[in-house]
This record gives sequence, C-alpha cells and structure tokens, in this order.
Amino acid sequence: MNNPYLPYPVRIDSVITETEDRNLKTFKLVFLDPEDEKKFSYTPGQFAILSVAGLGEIPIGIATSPTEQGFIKFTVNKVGKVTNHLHNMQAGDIMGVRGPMGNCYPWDLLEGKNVVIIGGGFAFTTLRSSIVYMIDPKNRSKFGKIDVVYGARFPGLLLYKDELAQWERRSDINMHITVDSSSDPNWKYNVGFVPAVTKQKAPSAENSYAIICGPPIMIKFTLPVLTELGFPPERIISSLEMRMKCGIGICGRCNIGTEYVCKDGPVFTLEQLSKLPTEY
Amino acid sequence: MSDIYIEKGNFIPGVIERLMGRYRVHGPVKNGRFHEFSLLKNAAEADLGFQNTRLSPKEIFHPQAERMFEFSLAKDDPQAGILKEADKDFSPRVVLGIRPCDAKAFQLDDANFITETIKDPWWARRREAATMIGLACDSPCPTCFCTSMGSGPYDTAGLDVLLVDTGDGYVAEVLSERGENTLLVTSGWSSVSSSVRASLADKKKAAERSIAGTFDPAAIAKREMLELYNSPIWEEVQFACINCGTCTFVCPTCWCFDIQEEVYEDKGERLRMWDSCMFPLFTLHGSGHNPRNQKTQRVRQRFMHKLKYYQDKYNSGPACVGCGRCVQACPVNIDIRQVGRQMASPDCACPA
Amino acid sequence: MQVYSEKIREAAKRLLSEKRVDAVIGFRRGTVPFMNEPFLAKTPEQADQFVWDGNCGINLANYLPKMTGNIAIAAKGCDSRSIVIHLLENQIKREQLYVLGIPCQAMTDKAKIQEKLNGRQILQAEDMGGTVRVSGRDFEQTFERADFLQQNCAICTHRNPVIYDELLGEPVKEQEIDRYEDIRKIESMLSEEKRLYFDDLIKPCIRCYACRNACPACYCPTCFVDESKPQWMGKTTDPTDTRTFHFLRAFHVAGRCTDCGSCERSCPVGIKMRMFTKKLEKEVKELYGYEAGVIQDQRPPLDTYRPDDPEPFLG
Amino acid sequence: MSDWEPKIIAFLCNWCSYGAADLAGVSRFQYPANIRIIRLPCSGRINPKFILAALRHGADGVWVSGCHPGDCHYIEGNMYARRKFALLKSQLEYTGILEPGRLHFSWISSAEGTKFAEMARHVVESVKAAGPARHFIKKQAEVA
Repeated sequence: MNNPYLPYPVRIDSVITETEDRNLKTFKLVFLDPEDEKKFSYTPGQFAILSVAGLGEIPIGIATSPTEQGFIKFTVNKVGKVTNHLHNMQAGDIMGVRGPMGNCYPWDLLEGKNVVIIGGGFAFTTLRSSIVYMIDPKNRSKFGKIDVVYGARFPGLLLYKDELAQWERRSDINMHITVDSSSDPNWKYNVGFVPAVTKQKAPSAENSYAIICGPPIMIKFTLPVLTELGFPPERIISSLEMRMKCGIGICGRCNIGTEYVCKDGPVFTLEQLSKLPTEY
Repeated sequence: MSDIYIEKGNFIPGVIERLMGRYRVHGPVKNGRFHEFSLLKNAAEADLGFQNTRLSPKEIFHPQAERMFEFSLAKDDPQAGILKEADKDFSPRVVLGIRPCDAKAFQLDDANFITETIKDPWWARRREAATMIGLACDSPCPTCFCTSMGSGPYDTAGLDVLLVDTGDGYVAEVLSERGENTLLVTSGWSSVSSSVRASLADKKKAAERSIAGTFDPAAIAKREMLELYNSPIWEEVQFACINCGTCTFVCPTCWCFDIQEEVYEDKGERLRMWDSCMFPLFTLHGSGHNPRNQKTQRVRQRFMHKLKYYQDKYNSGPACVGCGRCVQACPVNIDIRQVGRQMASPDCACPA
Repeated sequence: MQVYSEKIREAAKRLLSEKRVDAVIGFRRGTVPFMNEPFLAKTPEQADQFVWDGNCGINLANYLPKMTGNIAIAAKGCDSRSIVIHLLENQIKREQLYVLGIPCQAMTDKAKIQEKLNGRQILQAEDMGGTVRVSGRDFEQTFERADFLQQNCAICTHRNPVIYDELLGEPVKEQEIDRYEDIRKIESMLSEEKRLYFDDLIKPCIRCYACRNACPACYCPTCFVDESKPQWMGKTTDPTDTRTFHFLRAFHVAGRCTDCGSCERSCPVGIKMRMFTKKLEKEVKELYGYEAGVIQDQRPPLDTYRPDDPEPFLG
Repeated sequence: MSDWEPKIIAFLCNWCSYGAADLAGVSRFQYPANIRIIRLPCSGRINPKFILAALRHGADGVWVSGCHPGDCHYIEGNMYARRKFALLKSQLEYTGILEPGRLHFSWISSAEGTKFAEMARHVVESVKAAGPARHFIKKQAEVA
C-alpha cells in the first residue's frame, strides 16, 4: 500500500492570474512520473492536498475534470503561509500533490437528472470540474438540463472567464452569470446577488439536483430560494471547507460530529447536514 | 494457548534480558515522581511494581513528534522539493508490563489508523512489530473506571500475553501465537501449580470489585447526537477548563496530530506531532474563521468524540478505556466520570 | 480554613439574591483527593457548593478576562494581585468586580504528601486546617500542613488580599522571608551549569501548555507559540524549541507574575517552572522596586520607565 | 578553529545607530565585517523573539544599539526598551542560554561614527572570545 502522506511530485506547467485583485491564481500541474497520474484517478467534487516542501500543505478542490488528460489544475486563493508562497512560485517549479481526497458529487444519482449548479466567488473550482465533466461529449447525454448560476462581486473577480464565454455560446447549458455590481458599461450579463438571480431564473426542481458552493452568506440566502423552488433537502448538495492536515480521516481535526469532512465529505446533502452539529 | 508460571527472580532480570537480546523492549521505568514507558537499557530498570504510567504508552506507536519525510531545498539539487520517506526503525519490539486498559486503548486507536482503504503506515508497522505483554492490575487506582468502559483489570484485549502477579512469581497467560513465539527465547518457566491456578479467578474478581462503577456508555450511545450536542450541561462542564492539552496528551485514545515543516538551511523535513482539540488553533481556518472558536465547543468536542461520536461512527463502545489519567492530570479537576454520568442520563441534575 | 467555605457561601448567596452580581467564581469540592474545581455559581442554590480549603491553588483571576456582567470572585492574596494586574491591563473593569478577599493560609502540595506514602494510593484527604488526614485502603495518616505547603506559598509575603470589597476573615500575619535563596544558588553557577540545570528542569515537558493556560497573566489572543507568520518556534518536543517556549513564556509574564504557582500546580509532569519566573521577579524588584499587583495604581514595570533607570546591560 | 569568524546580528535603530554605521562607512572607519545589520525603526521595537530567533538561526552574537536615552526619535521608545534589555540580558544569562559576551547593547548617536566602529570591534572581540555558539541553535529536530 502506498504511503498516503507522501505527495506525488509535480511540476508547475503554467500559472494564470484569474482575477483583477490578483488574489486567485490557477496552477496547472503535470506529474513528474506518468504512473502517478494514473494513480491519481479522480471524480469531480474531490479535492487534493497541495504540498510545498518547507512550507506545508493545503487542501484545494480539483478544478480540472477527469475528461481533461495530462494535467490537473487548482485555483488557489492567497490567504495563508502556503498560499502566499505558492503565489510566488513559477512555471517549472517542483511541488507535490496528494490525493484525490474525499468523496465527490453523487454522479450515480445525478445521472438522468437535471442539474442546477450555483456558485459564488472563488468556490467555483469543483463546479468548473463538474461542468466540464458533464458537457464532455461522452457524458452530456447522461444528464438532463444543466443550469449554472455563477456570481462574483464584480466582473473582474469571475474565474475562468474564457470558458464562461464559451459556455455562454453553447445551447446545451444555460449560463446565468451575475455580478453584485459592475462599472463596465458593456457588461452584458446579469447584475444582482446569486439568491435573487436564482429566484429570477427559477430553474425547475422537477427531476433536478442542485449543487451549491460559495461563501456562507450566499448559501444562507440561496437555500430558502431553492426550498421555495421545490428542491427537497436530499437534492441540495454542498461542499464544505475545513482546516485539514492529513486529508485521509486520521489526524482528527475536521470532524463535524461523526463525519470527517476530508474523508466522509467534503460533499454533503442538506439533509445529511441537518443531522449533524452546526460546527462548520 | 496455555498458562505458564515463573518465579519473580527468574523474570527480572532473566526473562527481560533474553527478550532484550532479541527485541527492543519497552517497559515501565521510574523517572522522578512518575513512571513512564521507555526503551529499556537494562533489565533492572524495569519496575513492574508500578500503578500506572503518568503518560500513556501511546508514544511507542504514535510518538509525540516524528519525522515523516525529508527533503532538500538546495538550488542545485535536481531532487529539491521532492519529499523522501525518513528512515525508521520497525524492528520487532516488546511492550512489557502494559496495563490491560492501555492495550485495549490501542485496539480502539487501530480503528482510526488502520482502515480498509487507508492505512497509516507508521502506526501500522509499529503495531505489527510489537508483542504486547500485559500486566494485570491487582490494586487499581481510585480514578480507574475500566470496568465501566468495557475493559477491566484482567482484560486480555489487544494483548499477546497477560502476566498476573501472584506474589512470588508471575503466571503468564499466553493469548496468541505471537505471544508464544516471543516467549520462546526465554526460559525458567514451569507449569502453573493447582493452588496458584485456583487463586487466579478470585484475584481477578477482587480486582474487578475494587473498581467503582461510573456511567454506562451504552446509555450515551442510545441518545440522539444533536440532543446531546445541544444539551445545557456543557455550559457548566466547560467553566473550569483552561484549554490546556493535558487531558488529550495523557490519554491513550487521543490520537490527533498536527503536521509541520521545519527547515534547516537548505534541507528540511515534514514532522508530525501530537495536537489537541483543546487548542483553538486546531480548527482555525486560513480565512480566520474558526468553527470551534469557543471553549465550550472545544470541551464538548472532546467528550462527544470519546463518548458519543466514536460509538456512533464505529458502532462500538466508547473511545475511552477508563484509565483515569485525565482525571488525575486535569489541573482544574474536570472529571470524565462526572461528565459521562451527565451525558448518560437526560435529566441528571448535576455532579458532586 | 473551613470557616471560609461558610463565609463564601453566605456572601455568594447574599450577592446573588440581592442581584448585586450575576455570578460568583469560587471552588467546589473536587472528585479526587487534594483537588477542587473552579466553579461559577449563578444562583443562590448553586452557591451551596462553594468550598475553601488548602486545595484552592488555581488562580481564579484566570477566569476574569472577557467576562461580562458583574462578577464576585473569591480571591486569596495572589489572586487579588492578579486581579490588580487585570485591572491595570484593562482586562476587566473594577466596577464589574466584587472581590471576596480571603486571607490565605497557604495551599497544600499533594505531590509532597504523596512522596511520603511510597506509592500507596490516597482515597480520601480531609483538610482540617492545620493538618491533613489522608486515608487509603489500609492506612490512615495525618500530616502537618505546614510541612507540606506549595513552595510558592511557603515563601509567600502577600497572603492577605491587596484588593477586596469584603474581607472574609481576620488578616493573617505576613511572613518575613528570603524569597530568593534558590535563585541565588543558580545565579552563582557557571554558564554551562545553568544551561544543564534548566535543560534538565524542562526535559519532561510535553508542550501541553497547561502552565500557560493556568496563568492569569497569559491571555494574548494569539500566543507567540501559535504565531505562524513568522513562526518563531517548532511545535515538537525538540529541546531548543522547548527551551524557547519556556524562556519566552516566563519573559512574557515579567513584572506581571504574582508567583501564584498555578503553572507548577497545573503541570502534569511536575516541572518547576517558577525557577524561570522568580528570577525575573527578583530582577524587577531589585532594579525597579516593583512587586506585581501589590499597588493598585502603579503601572507594571515594563509599561513605564524612570529617566534614571539603571543600565546594567550596556557594553 | 583559527579561521572561524563569528556571525553577529546587529539590530540598529534607524535614527541613530544605523546613521552611525553609515557615517562610519563614509568616513572609512575600519570595523570587522562580521556584523550583519538589521534596521529597526527604534530600539523599542526589539522583541525578545527577535534576539532568540537570531540565536536559533545560528548567530554567534547579537548586538542591539539605539539612540541615547533622552534622544529617542519617538521621545521615549528607548526608555521602555532599556527595561526590557536589562531583564532580557540577565534572564538569558541566568538560564544559561547565552554565555556572557554574546549579547551586547549600546547607545550610539548618528554623529558617533567612531564610537560605532569601536563598539563593533569590541562586540566582535567578545564574541570571538566566547567562541562559536553551540547550544541554542535550532538544528534538525530531535524527534523519533
């Protein structure tokens, strides 16, 4: 059995600054040993632990989809010791990745269903993974309608802008991009908070699942909207964040009641969460 | 498996020396005011007349701090930034004189470290390398409550051999093949005389009787998780707590750890060390948000994890063996027996 | 000393039923011999649980920072000095507090008694004031408390509270005593001997931070141990890191430590860390004539200066 | 050991002692090259953690210098600092962390280039006499 604490060595292939405030960068990583890429077999919704020797490790959602081969991507917000250092690293630098960790979005349940994806701010990474996965020609027929509500405070803070534009042009996915406010006179998408836009676009709850990721305040105000639209708690899916160290359910810090977010999560339905303490 | 007998004069130093010739032997040693488990340097060091050690022997399998990986940061090193496993000694070892409660505790810890899908390699290999030679308790401490936690002074769970002190000698109850094989290198054993054998059951009963009952963990298992979580008891339980990590560090079933990097010039290493749910830093997010920001939450987490979450998660007894160390060591006398009593009964008014 | 138990209960009931305070901090009977548990009573009925004896060594002032509402607190000499420090450092307001002053008759050191018993287990200990009667499975023995005091209590020169709203007994006679005999012994050692002495002293440390958390003077929102940018020290039991921790912890309470002994009392492995803090106390007294928390309107020594302060460090 | 040269970290206040170092430089006063300077706004900025960090990272000696008391750019920063320094030095020596001769303090104004060079020589000589630091350097952690 492999040592689950030992990161696979990876090389940074490219670094893209995603947002105007330069706080979010996307790192494209390539495994030094192609065998490791095979071992790193993941599903959208899972996360990995990024490891920088000398600095430490951080848990980050996987932004790529398994339908994309040859690399993995992570979008990293600059907050602490490791992420600050990571933001100064460059293409060619060596780091490590452990994973994939945790559960994923419940793809077996989502098959044959409509999927409503609701995201806010930089919590869009595993949602991007999910969208890319679902609209892949091999997979698209497995799902019904796909609606995406994605909001940021202003246009400059939206992630993956090129892809958002591409998806906008497609007919097999309904994009509802929104910003809280915009000073751009040419802004052609929605203006308004995510809960309001969700309410306005009113995706049907019929035969649907909602996946929601974003800042707590957005989730707090969107959940009532989803309930109003008719989504039952077991069909509202979210992904939690928690301080983590081991990522494999051993070190003990990321529990909510009986569940370890790193191993039993990070994906939970609202119904599951309602049976757990509110310690997150 | 069989029972065998040895006179004390043949056990120390004889048996221990033979074991030391073949194994690393960890045993109880008196160090200042307290006993502690340490790697024996000579057989005479071992003091089997101890009550129990101040710290649990978990250090043997889960060192307070251990090196996980090493790496180079030298600019000209092509391997720079790539983590390498640190060398470790997994040679066969004997844990001699471990109390039955502690041996049982490591079985409970196994549920955390060794699962079907993921194995903590260091814990697992150290466990595999160890023969556990237990020592039954004939004079338990007033803080002991193992019998309420599904263990007992003569419990054989997690042991390969159980030694029973009969005054002049020891009866060794050999419980596993590993135990039998380990004792093969030793000599001086004889069969157990009928009079000694006859006394064993009474000794066991007497020891069990001397331990007071406390609370019933099964009653806690039956209660609703959220009801317990939201119970008003925590407000009073938490007041005295000063949020030090003493209870968790002395506990044999507290396994939580932190992972840290240390860098010395152009090389570094990744270490892991005991951590404690009592520390606010334990759950502090990078963003500054802390889901267990309040002392009440942290105190509740410790007791809920031991007595409720673990039972629910593994469908087993509690993650507590009743060794009583936390009761003895808590600087402000927070007593898990009292807390357990309150958790077990919905309308338990209070302690004392 | 038991007479204090009655007086605390009486005062607490009165203050709570008159709504003079919202809660009272004291001790209640512990579950193991020689231990009492810090306890917050919010109703007159709960006040019945209060006790006071020679096992009230934890400094209750530790619970005051960030408390809201009006609080009464039972305070012996050292607790009262720590309260003064809290007042000076704006951790609590005087008008929030009602101090029940307890002229202290010193606390018992259970480790010293245990040592005398050669491993026999104490099942019960009864504090009779001047003596302690301990009993176990097959023994009973009485000890003169005076011979088994916490070391900080044995050399205490401020047993009477320095601040109180009500004094719950006649003041006790203060001792005139040399507090620094052991410190001078260390001072006279060679540098190498000192280093070995302190290395040996802190060797058993398991970094549980009980000493820090039991200390009323330690209330920083983020302790230096937990700082990560930069991280000043490692978190293992590596000797250099442990040494750094104990040095900085002691230094951080320089001029604020009242030698209440809570740190040593709390240590699960029996480290005598007052050997660090007492030296600083001695220096502060010798250089600046200051004793922590004794005078209510005197700034702590590191928060003030005199133009003619000595400069023994130059060169 | 004859070719051993000590590493010394000097924490200098921006307004006086750092100016003195500057003056010593432009005046071409000779002083040993063992001194690595860290500039601080004021000697009052010194936190004991800085000095311990220097020692942990392998400094053989530490030197702290600021404005003369009474001349502090911030009026009284160094007045507070000297109480800290007095306690710090005695405590470091009391605990055996620091042998005598490794930790130095001085007040040097920006006009005292000569004094700076003299003090630098004195510091280096004392640290040389104390020999290489061995005890308080953070090396590979002693763990399992």
